[in-house]
Amino acid sequence: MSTHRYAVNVTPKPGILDPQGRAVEGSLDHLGISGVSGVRVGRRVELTVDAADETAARAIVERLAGELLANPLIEAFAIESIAGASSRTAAPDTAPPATAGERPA
Amino acid sequence: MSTHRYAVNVTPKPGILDPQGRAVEGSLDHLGISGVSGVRVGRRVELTVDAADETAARAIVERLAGELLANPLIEAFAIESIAGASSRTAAPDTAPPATAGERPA
Amino acid sequence: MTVAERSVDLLHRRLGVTDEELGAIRDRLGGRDPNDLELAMFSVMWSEHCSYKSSKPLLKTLPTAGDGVVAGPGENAGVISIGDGQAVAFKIESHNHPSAVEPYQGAATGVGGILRDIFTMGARPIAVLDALRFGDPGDARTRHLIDGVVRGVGGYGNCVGVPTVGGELVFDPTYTGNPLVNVMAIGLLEERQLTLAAAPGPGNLVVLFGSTTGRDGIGGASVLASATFGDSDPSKRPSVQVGDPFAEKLLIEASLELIERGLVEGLQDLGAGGITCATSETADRAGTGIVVDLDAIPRREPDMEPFEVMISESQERMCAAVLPDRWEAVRDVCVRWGLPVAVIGRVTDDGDITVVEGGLDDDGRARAGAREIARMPAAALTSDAIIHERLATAPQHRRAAPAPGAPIDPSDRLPERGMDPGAVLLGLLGTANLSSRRAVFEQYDSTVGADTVAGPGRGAAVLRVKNTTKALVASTDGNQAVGALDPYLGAALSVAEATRNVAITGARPLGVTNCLNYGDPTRPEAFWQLSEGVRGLGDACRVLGLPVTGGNVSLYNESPDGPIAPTPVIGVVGLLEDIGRLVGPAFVTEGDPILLVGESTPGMSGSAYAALAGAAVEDGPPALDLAREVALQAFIREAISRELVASAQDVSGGGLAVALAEGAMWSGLGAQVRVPVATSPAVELFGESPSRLVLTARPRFAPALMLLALQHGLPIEELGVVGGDRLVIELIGAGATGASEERGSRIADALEVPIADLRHAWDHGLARALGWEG
Amino acid sequence: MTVRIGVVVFPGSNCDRDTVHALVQAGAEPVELWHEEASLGGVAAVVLPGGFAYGDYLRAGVIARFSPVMRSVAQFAADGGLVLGICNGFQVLAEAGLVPGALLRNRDVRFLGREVSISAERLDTPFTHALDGAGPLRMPIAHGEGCYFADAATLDALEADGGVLFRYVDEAGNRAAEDDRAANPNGSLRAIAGVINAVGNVAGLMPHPERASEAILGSDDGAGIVRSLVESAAKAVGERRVTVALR
Ligand SMILES: Nc1ncnc2c1ncn2[C@@H]1O[C@H](COP(=O)(O)OP(=O)(O)O)[C@@H](O)[C@H]1O
Ligand SMILES: [Mg+2]
Repeated sequence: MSTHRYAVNVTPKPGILDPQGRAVEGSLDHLGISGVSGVRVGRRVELTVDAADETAARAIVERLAGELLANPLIEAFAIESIAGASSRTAAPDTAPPATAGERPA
Repeated sequence: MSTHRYAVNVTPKPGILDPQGRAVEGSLDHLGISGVSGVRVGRRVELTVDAADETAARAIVERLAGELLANPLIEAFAIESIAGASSRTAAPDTAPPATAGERPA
Repeated sequence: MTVAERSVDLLHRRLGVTDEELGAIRDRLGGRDPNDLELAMFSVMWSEHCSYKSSKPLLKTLPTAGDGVVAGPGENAGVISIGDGQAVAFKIESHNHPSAVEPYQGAATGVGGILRDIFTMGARPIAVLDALRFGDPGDARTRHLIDGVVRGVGGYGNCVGVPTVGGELVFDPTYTGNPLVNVMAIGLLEERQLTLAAAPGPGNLVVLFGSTTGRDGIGGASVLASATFGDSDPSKRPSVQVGDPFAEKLLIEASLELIERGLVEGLQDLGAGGITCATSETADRAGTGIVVDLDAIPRREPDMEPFEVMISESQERMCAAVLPDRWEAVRDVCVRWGLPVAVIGRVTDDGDITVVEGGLDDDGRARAGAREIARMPAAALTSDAIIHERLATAPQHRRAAPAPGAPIDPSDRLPERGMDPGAVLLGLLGTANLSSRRAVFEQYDSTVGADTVAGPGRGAAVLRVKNTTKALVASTDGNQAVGALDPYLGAALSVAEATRNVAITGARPLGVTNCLNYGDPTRPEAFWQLSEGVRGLGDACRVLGLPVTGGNVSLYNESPDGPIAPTPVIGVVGLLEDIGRLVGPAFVTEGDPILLVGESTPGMSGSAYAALAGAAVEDGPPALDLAREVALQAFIREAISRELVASAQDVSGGGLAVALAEGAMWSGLGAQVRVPVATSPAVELFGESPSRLVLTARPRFAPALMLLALQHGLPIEELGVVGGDRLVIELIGAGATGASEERGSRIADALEVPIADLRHAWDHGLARALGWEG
Repeated sequence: MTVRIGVVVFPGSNCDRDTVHALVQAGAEPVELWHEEASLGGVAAVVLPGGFAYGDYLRAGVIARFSPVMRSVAQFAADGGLVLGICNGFQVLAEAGLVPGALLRNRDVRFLGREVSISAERLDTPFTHALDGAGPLRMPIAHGEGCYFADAATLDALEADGGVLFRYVDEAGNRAAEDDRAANPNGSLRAIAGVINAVGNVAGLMPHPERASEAILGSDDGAGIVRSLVESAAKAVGERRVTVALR
């Protein structure tokens, strides 16, 4: 058995209306912030998986993401393996781009 | 001027009640999934910053995260630089400024 | 045949346009073929949803005239005067198919859409009622759907700040593959602010405001893109529409401000068919045309094709006709509310919908170098759309109501089974269909607006009208169980029940809106069900003297499991002149006599009892006597206005026993009654024959009540008295012991259940059925 | 002379009109304050009403906090002006740091609209002095994020300083346990339904007194809170005049 921690990043699919992102953009003026655009608001779910091995663990998190955490009609997800450390507040911002597991519908 | 895309991951601070995380854990049984624990549900905000340079861009996103995207009483955040690739995913679904209201000719 | 023609031929079927329809389109275009954009616009406008091409001839038979009707079918919502210059707007609409695909957004955008129909008329939305129908509550798919739908209704309604005050939640296996999400909205307006969905005045500006236009809801029409424009990424064309209740709230405020300040000549919301529908309908109603400046339409995404812009169903948008010198004021209002706004065209006098790429000049003419990319008569898209005469065929076997006085119903199984009627009552109260809906409606804000006098949970919703003594009373009802056996009766019963629910508060029903949920109209049996339903709806409204002021038709409610049972959902709004006289269903005072008005007739089919215990094959549903229903409603309104009544409840799902149990549970006061058994104990206790009421009154008013009932030609009898901590029902009379030896004694037939037990069964039934509670 | 009380209108506020109605019933003259405008128009007190300001997107109340009107409200509060936040208004006050704590997602995640019982823990504040103190107050809640949270030290300080203004109670009027789903439906720590700042001029609560201010609506228990505010505001007008005169 091994223990793995993942983050599932769920974001609205391209072309899907993102009212939250729009609201954030609309509030930037009040904050006196300029130069920010393309805001998309999604969810980030962090979780620990105990499984026989890494492959089995990832299979579990894939299933969870596709069936429960993201709504494949309107959301895309990406799975990120995170160090135990990154569950603490300051994640290494050098983290590799979250590319894995992008799955349309 | 340069353009940068970031993700801000906002998660409930340790010790803060996370009812959404609990709800996810509660539904694992129904899905027949076991071995998953420590579920925390947060937000992921992706955005593009145009600024003089990378340092200036990061300063903007730091401020945005600290003042708007996360509530320091209950949430922690981490900033992640994401590849241009993912800024393609996030199509500019941004509405024209709310003031767009020109009469044709 | 040229290559171009062949490409049209390839396309139209994939857009759902039949060969016959393509011919009809050619006729309306003076014999020429539509180009791709025009074909796309026709395909959405000639869909069942926008054109009513199967149902229009039936809908024409409905009564629409009535006292105080200010706007009827054909407008976005019906509007009826409530006196003193005020009026109520109301309508019901379905969002069945979107909710089956994506329950949260489907339901949310359903609420958004019906609210727009209300404030388009100049009315401030004051209430929502959601009429929901699902399959077996134990089914995982049902649970997923109901969870999403309920969160969607709440997520939208709660945020826009319109209270959800009522509705229905019905479980029936018929909806397993095809849930029904019907939403009714009610608004209040000053009559002088009534605004119609027309684009009058050639030269006026056509203004689009609200959210920007994206690729939402293009769904089926996206074949156009792949067929015509090469293989662009289909994932770019989400068919799921996402609602933004925040934008809707801004849209409500901006629209009402525009109307109040007299800044718009006409207003139309954008729903199905998007800009195509809004422009063609408003032009056609006003006898004008509209030229659309395609480039001026604010978009959410780059590189949208013209057809995508023209038929997009992006939510939270409105279209107005505006005098040129008011444009700046209109713009300022929208900008203040943070809404994108643009002039997207001009009203013309040519009767056509024209789409121009490349811009319009100041006079609304195509600029030099601009291109006209579509032109067709507005009427061809709307009022002159094709009508199909569908075939209606009754099925071979159908069960009719047993004639009054028919032999005693053999489906009375209580004593034969040795079953305790008290256990049956507890079983009924705990079923998913009859138990408390609290687990659901607690997810709704039912009190925002500070007008809710009676919210969800106990019969019709009651909303006071601020600064008056009046109240509006509303209910929705449908009866698929009887409808499955007899679609005419099912529809008529639904009208009787919805109006009765309103009448027993003391209110006068003002009008009826309806949502007709049926199967595929090209199947003769389904079309027969629809036509029988409309006939039942029309007959009931005529006899009750009520106008049908609007509604919605949802066809093709079928799944691999088959079609749904015919389900007309009826919405009724009533007016209570003096809210001080409002009467509720709960018992009020210990010692009050309990009276039963009306009488039971045989027929248990379609009842909650039959669903629980089974019905005899030869049995049918109970009969409805509409004249009796009229008398009953007149009687109760008069009795309440004379302040003779303490509480009033109608006998409906679960029968008399459940009506009595509700009076007890909701007051905490028990009852001691004796029920004469004319036919059989099951019919008396649990039968659902209509046009019956359980009343309580102060003892001194009982004689006057009895006299009044007799004057209205209604049977009435005193059953017992309010009091104690339990519900005790004794069965008396010939039928109580009956012919069968095993039937046992009167004591065996008696029912005695503590209120606490009734409450327990009723409180937890739904949450348990859904697995929300252990 | 009627006292003028400001009701802030954010885009997405949806209890502003209800609040205006309740203030009128209580004899005040409500003044709508538009979120984009910094001026408070010389009102004697400010109410932040319920609703979904800016859609409550991101986090309830957070975007509203940055609006021009909130900068003025913060200054008004710092100068001793009376500010009451109801439901979403309470969330805005908490996000703005004008009252301690935060409002988390309800314990069971779902939105909850139902009637609750609360008790006023103090009757000597500008927001509660007109309550008679007899028994719990019945009024509706309607929120998805109403679970009151603060860290243990803050909670202890709040209790010690009298910062707890309202608490969820059971039908008998006893303080609800944190895990009592019936009486404390959102799971608020120490059953806190409303708080008041240390100075005593800014308060917020999740339940809706303005929806329970007339008997016809099922309860008029909230009217005492509205009346307290109106009377205190009237008094504040007088006091401020005196202060100005002395200077
Ligand atoms: N079942 C029905 N009974 C009466 N009127 C109906 C019915 N169905 C639709 N209508 C009326 O037909 C008109 C067009 O309906 P619809 O296209 O749903 O309107 P909208 O575009 O405003 O949603 C409306 O005025 C509606 O009230
Ligand atoms: Mg409409």
